[in-house]
Amino acid sequence: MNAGAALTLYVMAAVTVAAIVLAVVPLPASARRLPEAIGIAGIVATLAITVTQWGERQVAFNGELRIDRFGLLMTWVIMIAALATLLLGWGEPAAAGRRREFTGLVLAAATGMMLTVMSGDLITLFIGIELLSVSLYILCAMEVARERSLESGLKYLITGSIGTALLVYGFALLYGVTGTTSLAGIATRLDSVGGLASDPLLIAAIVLIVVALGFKASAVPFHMWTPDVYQGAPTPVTAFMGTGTKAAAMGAFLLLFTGATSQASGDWRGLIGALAVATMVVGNVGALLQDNVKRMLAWSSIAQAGYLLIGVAVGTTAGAEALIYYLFAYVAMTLAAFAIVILREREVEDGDQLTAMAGYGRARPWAGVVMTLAMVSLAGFPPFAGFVGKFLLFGSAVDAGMTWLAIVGAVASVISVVYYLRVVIVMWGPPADDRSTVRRLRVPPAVAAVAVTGAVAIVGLAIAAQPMLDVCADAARALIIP
Amino acid sequence: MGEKITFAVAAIGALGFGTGVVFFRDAFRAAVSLIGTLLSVALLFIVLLAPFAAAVQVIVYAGAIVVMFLFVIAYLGERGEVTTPDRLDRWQVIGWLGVIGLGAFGAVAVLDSSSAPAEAAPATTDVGTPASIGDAFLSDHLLAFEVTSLILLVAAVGAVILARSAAQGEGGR
Amino acid sequence: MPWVSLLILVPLAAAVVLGVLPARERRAARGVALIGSLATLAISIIVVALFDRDMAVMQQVDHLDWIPAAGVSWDVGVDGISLWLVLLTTVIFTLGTIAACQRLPERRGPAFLALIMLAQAALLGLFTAGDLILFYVFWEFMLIPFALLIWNWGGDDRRGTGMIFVVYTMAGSLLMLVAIIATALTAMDATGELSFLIRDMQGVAFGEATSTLLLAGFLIAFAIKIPLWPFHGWLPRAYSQAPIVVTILLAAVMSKAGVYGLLRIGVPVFPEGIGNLLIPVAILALIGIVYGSLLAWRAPTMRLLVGYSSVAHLGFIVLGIIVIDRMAAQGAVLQMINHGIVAAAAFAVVMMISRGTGTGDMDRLGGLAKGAPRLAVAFLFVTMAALALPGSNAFVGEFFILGGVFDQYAWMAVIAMLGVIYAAVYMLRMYQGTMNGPVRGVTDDGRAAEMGARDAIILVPLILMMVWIALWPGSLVGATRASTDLALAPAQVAEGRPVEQIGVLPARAAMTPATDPAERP
Amino acid sequence: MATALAWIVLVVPLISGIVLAGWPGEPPHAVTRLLGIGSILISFALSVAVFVGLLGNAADDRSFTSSAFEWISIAGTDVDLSILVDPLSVMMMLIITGVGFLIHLYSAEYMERDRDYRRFFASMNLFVFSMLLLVLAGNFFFLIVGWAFVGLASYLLIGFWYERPAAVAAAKKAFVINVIGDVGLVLAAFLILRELGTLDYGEAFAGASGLGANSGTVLAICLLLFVGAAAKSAQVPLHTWLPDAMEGPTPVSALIHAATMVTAGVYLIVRCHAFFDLSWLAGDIVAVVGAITLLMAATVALQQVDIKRVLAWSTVSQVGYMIMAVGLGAYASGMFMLMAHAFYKAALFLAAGVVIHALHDEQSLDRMGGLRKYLRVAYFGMGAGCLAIAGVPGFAGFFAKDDVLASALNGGAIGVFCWVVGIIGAFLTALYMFRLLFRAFFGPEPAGGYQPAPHPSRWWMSVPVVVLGILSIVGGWLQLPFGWTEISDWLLPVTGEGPAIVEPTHATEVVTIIVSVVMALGGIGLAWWLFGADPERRIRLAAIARGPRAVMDDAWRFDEAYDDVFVEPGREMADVMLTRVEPAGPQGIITGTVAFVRGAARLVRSSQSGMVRAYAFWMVLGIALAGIVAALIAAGGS
Amino acid sequence: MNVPIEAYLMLSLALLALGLVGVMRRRNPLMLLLSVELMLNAGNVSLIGFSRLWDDPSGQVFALVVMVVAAAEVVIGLGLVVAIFRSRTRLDVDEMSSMRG
Repeated sequence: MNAGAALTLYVMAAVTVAAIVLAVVPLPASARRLPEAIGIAGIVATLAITVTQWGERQVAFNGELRIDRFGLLMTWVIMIAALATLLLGWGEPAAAGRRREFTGLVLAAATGMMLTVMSGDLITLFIGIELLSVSLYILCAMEVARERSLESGLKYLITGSIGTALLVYGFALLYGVTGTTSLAGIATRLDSVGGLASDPLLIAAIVLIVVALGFKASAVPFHMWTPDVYQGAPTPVTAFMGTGTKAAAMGAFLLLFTGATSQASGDWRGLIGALAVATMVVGNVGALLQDNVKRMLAWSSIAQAGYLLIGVAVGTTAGAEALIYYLFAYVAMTLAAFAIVILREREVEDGDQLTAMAGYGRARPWAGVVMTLAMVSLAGFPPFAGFVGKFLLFGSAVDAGMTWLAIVGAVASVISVVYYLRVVIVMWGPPADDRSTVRRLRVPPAVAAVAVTGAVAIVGLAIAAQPMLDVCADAARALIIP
Repeated sequence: MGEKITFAVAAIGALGFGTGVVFFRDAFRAAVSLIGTLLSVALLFIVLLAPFAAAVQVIVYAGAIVVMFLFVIAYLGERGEVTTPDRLDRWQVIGWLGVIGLGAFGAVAVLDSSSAPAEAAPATTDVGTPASIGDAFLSDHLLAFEVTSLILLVAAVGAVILARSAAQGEGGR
Repeated sequence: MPWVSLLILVPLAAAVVLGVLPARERRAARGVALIGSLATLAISIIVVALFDRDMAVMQQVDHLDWIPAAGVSWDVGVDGISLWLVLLTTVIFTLGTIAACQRLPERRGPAFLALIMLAQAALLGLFTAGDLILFYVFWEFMLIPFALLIWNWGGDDRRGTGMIFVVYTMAGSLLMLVAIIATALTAMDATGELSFLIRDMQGVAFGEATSTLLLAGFLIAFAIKIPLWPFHGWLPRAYSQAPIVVTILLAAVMSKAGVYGLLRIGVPVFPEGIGNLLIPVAILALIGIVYGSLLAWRAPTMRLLVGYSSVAHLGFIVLGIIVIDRMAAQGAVLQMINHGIVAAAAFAVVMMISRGTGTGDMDRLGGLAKGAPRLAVAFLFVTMAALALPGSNAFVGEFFILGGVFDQYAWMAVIAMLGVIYAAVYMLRMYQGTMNGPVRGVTDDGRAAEMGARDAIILVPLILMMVWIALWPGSLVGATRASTDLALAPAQVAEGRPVEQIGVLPARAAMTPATDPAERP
Repeated sequence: MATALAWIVLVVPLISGIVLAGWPGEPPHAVTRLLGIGSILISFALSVAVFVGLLGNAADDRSFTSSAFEWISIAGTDVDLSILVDPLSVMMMLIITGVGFLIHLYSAEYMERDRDYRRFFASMNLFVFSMLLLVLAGNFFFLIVGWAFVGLASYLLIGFWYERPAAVAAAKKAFVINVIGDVGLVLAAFLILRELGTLDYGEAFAGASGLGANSGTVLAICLLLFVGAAAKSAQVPLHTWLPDAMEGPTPVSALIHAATMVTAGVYLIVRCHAFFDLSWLAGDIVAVVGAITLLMAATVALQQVDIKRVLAWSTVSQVGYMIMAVGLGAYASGMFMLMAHAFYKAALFLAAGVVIHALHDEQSLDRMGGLRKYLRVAYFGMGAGCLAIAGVPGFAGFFAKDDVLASALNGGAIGVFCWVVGIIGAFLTALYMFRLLFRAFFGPEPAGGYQPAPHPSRWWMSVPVVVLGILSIVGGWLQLPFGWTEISDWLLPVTGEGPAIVEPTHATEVVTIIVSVVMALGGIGLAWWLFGADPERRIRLAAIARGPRAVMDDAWRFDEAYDDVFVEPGREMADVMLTRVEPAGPQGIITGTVAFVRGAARLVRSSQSGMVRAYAFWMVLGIALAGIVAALIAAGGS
Repeated sequence: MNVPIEAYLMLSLALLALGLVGVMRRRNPLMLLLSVELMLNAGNVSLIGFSRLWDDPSGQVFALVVMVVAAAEVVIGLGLVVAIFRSRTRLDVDEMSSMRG
């Protein structure tokens, strides 16, 4: 038992509980922001701890928790997303009156995500995913006064429950095939027992797990909840779902496939590749005709999941490395975009409509530049982080002999250019007459900070790609269970 | 032999009541039917030498959860089953095809598998006793145990949030 | 000094400065833009001055690792193929900046100039990149400033046009990205080292099938950018809708990106593949020559006429490169410069006429020479260069392109000659239609279109360059010889061309053949 | 020394042309004249000096090349900016600068009242430079450059009055047909470059024999060269531009479209005789084309009413003689006729110009008559020219044509055919030229007389007409039948002596002289009977052979045929491309893809029904599909 | 184990399929949740069956965790259903489709 290794989990669990408790306890007005403060402190502490823990793998809770470079780096992605979500929700009028629960629930979800990417056991993995899911069901529905928020929560819950059931079933079959719930044990058993790699039951398990995780990552055709839920949920929550959940789901993919069942990669490479293809194509096509920016970003997140899945489908550490890099880039781009959407939402009615963006680049040039950077980078234009990520992902696909994946990815990216650049055109175009400056607020510094940091990261990750890649490569290598 | 008969009874019960859950028009009946399924499954657990799981199944599932369902059904009152034509009728075909495909695929997977452990399962075992389960929870699966409590906490908070909204809605109307 | 890197960074810096300038600072913006472009021009002249004509490989190389793990680096330099394109870019952009400053858009003038600077940086980067990924970066990045220029300051159909321009180009180039990656990874099997440097890939024997496949991937991107028939759909739209200054830049400089890529990457890196794609590409180029000429003949507006004529002219250049002949290739390099100058001048004339008469419609104009005799003379110069009158600069390039083509495939040269004849027909249609005949479409005999001092600043340098090249093309061609010979040699060897046609014999025995990527586990 | 002077000869008109073109605004006429005419005078003087210099050398020491600098060196081919000074080029220089000077002088008065005086002289000087470049070029590349530049100058001067749609159209036509010729020439150069590896005259001609006599390559080279020659020299079927070119000012017609440029084809063939010597077939084709042209054009000339058009068709016909001659191998005869033709045709055009000028731009013969009373100088020039061109003994045309025909009779079967055609042509020539003379200068004045009276020209115009008239008489005395062969001797170092060279013999000369004199006099007599003696007679006879004459009047309907065969179908094809192919093909790629993707997007959207149960359907279907995919992969893998 | 594991698996598969059918057929949101419970039970049957097969407690632990999670989801789900459908006349999830496309 190496309890110190699990320190991050303790910290996160503690701040989560504290935030939730503080949400229930009546607080004086001066301490209104205490839950957020605690949450931010907890996240910062977690990030600090991960830095000190960077090194060889440590194991806690008899292998239920693996503290290795992969988990730590993925924790960074998740914590950045959580931190940004808290900042984006800072003073969010729509979440007024629920703010304290908001913090606690975001922290709970972040804890679940962290648990997911650090888990060394199917049960822990399952609990992590459920913790984040349950938290997000509530977060989506948290604007209880708004019908769409509730609708989004219920849709997420129903489809999510089906996903949960399938995940349970898939895990059950995997357990049945290998006789253990430990990821390391599964890898060892697949390695040692001949013929197991192509066992039909294992294939069934893989199919169900792929489906269930594909659901969480919004891969086509399990993506259908995504646009509705993203649109209906409070925008900071949408941002969190788009980034944190995606990261956790991808982490689970990597742990289960590239890590635990790499011996059976012949069973799942083609399957996940097909999923990636469908996701890239349908996601990008679906985004084309959207007039709501949040909904468009939802479709875009589907498409991006497709690119990310390439990194899983290739089944190599190079793929994992590219995936992790792209996750960072993706999180930066998405958060920057959502920050601008939130900014606009606070200024005008229906601020998430594309028409509301008309002329925004002229009204707030810095916001226009941030959004342009985010869109252009999401579309994969060089020399930004999105391009480097795509380049690495396509490279890993070609290297793994799956050039077709890269070609489909390329074609799909072409489609994506249309809707990403549409935002840019509208932003820099003439303002719509009626809503140009309905309410011009002082820019909330927290939101601006997220936007600008995201924009800086979009450029910085590309320029300093090499140091970042070194870290990602370390993380990817940690996936392989020796 | 007794095991086989028990299995048969439990299986028929689970599937029969399960069909009821799916096809009863009345929500109340369906919920009651679910209790039947859950009890049948609990019986299976006993056959599988998992008495602790069976007990939890009866107490938590059949007891607490379904009761909650019944409360809600009662609260929402007699809205009845929807009788308007189903706009998704034509999609049903796809769904059925999917279910059949899934079933066939699953059956093949199950029957073709050769992944069973080398030595047969022992006739008796104590892995399912409350003691050994408790032991497992406190040793190998301590973390799962702890985090599960967090899920329940979150669920409670969620219930509070939603309930408060319900209360507000009540007052406002 | 890392002059070549500065060549890219100076306009980039100018773009950044212009980008943060408030929209009302029009005077300051003009100053910054002019200083930026003139400084870039000066640097390019230094680069030309330092150029060693006898060196075949890239020189004045600045190398900096960017993503060493992925084999990607900042690697820029010049060689005989790119040298004059660099100078062309800086000259044309200087003139374009002057033109833009003279009539700065009312709305957000500084941003307009900033985007032009950005485009210049991207194009200079493209022409100097020695690393395939860097090449791709500039190739794609250039779309952003051009698209934004079209979207913000273009014609009535600017949105759709800009979108088609970007998306169509990207459709090709993203496939090129896949091909780039595949190329580097295949080369890694032979060299044992992952590198995207073009010079590291040259000399790797990919095997005929692989080479053809990879080249095809690149060719799609090049074909759209060039544009090769039938991939030119974006061109008439973009040339018609872009602000005219931007059209000048598009036609003069950006249109060279595709043919440059063909000669910089396509031919030298995939010598074994050229043989299989030579005839198909040449046929498309020939169709483009005839087709572009026919459409130019009947085009309703001047912009479309020059635009379609570009399709035809670039067909000649493609032909010159793809037949793998030293004379044709050097002619093609020269013709890239010539076409840049002539297209810029032609669109500058269109700009003046449209501005002075308010229309670019051929059917509504006529007889402007009466009021604008100086413009008529300048236009005549441009017309004669555009139709490649023997003795003009364009003829030099065309003559040696077709001479080389005739050497290899006489029938191609004969068909291409149709384009030469048609060029006379459509260019005279444009010149006579607007300048000669009874005065039409204007009330002042066209005096408003007359070339003033401000216009002369733009047009006269272009005409002087035409005259210079016409009088002494050897001054340019001398610098291109070594590099083009080197670029062609492997393909010539692979094609089994007689040894006396080959400039330098490539040393490639040391390389081990690479395996097909599909065959690898 | 000779080459240095030749460089100056070449450059002086260019410089003056550039100065004139670049002059800001319109300079005083005196300045324009000084520059425009003076430069040509200098060139002429220096050309004479070069000629005298060469005369001082031995016959085999009269060929010099001079290279200014290495213009380009590309893929092992070096092209220098070089000139070749030899008897042939010197002869051409003298004609160009000499006749050119006279016509420049003439233009000073003729163009006096034109708004664009400066532009006219700038263009004329450009032309002289281009023509000199053409004849002086030391390699094929610069031959082509000069060749195209004269085309450009011709274009500019035909379209000099650019407000007139007819002039603009004529200029374009001339240019485009000339480009076709350029293409032939360029292809010939490519073939030479490919086979001989050089564009240099000396090396190419020296290596020509290596290609093998009568080989396909040589034939191809010759025919491609002839395409160029035919386009420039208005030979069938590329002759249609020349009559239209009369839209230009008359001095232009005289200089470019009569005296010099149109004869460039003759020069080209003589220059490249090394190739033509090797292919009898090529030579015969050239000769037959020349023969057809001379006859066809002569018939058309019979019908023309426009005074300049008569002369234009006459030019086509006369150049046909020259082409026929050089095609047969009678290079010296062809060059001799070229020179003589330059004199008398220039005289004819300038005289016609005086008439037109005097009648205020009236060109129709129908509104002329009895002009000899008013315009004595023109009458002299026209008369001398007509006598010369008709081949009346003693005049230049007689000796030249006689020389050509006498040579032809020695040219084998084809030669005899050509001789017959030439004799018929001689008869027709006499007929149509004297028709012109009689209708314009004799007979009654047109109804209503001249309002105002025709004014005689001043000395600027008179002097050239008189000088050229005199030259039309004495110019032929350089080469007389029966042994006085100054031209042949002068050109001997160029043409050389070989089996392919055709020269007249005494016997053929005797036969030719007799027959042709009879024909000429017969033609003149018929013309007198028809047009001179009784002006009413032609009206009475108007009904005769109306059909054939209509065809002739329409110039054998070449223009119409070209319109039907090339221009209209081409235009239609281009229109189909623009309105059908482009939207469907290249644009269709875009619109089709956009429509397809848009349709797909609508499909995706419509599947997103918003109903959570539908999402469950898709998930179930997805699981099934995933299972199938996985099963297929597993089956494929095992 | 007298009853082969395949029998348990087939039973659980049937339960899973039943649950899926329920999810697709029923428009009452409460019935959807009930059907999900069926599917979760299917998973649990497999888990406990495999636990018996391998004689390993992890499966049972997993099953217990699933039960807790199911309880949590039901709590949230019922809360949401109440919040949404309290004010509506019909219990029909198909009405819950204001966002689509």
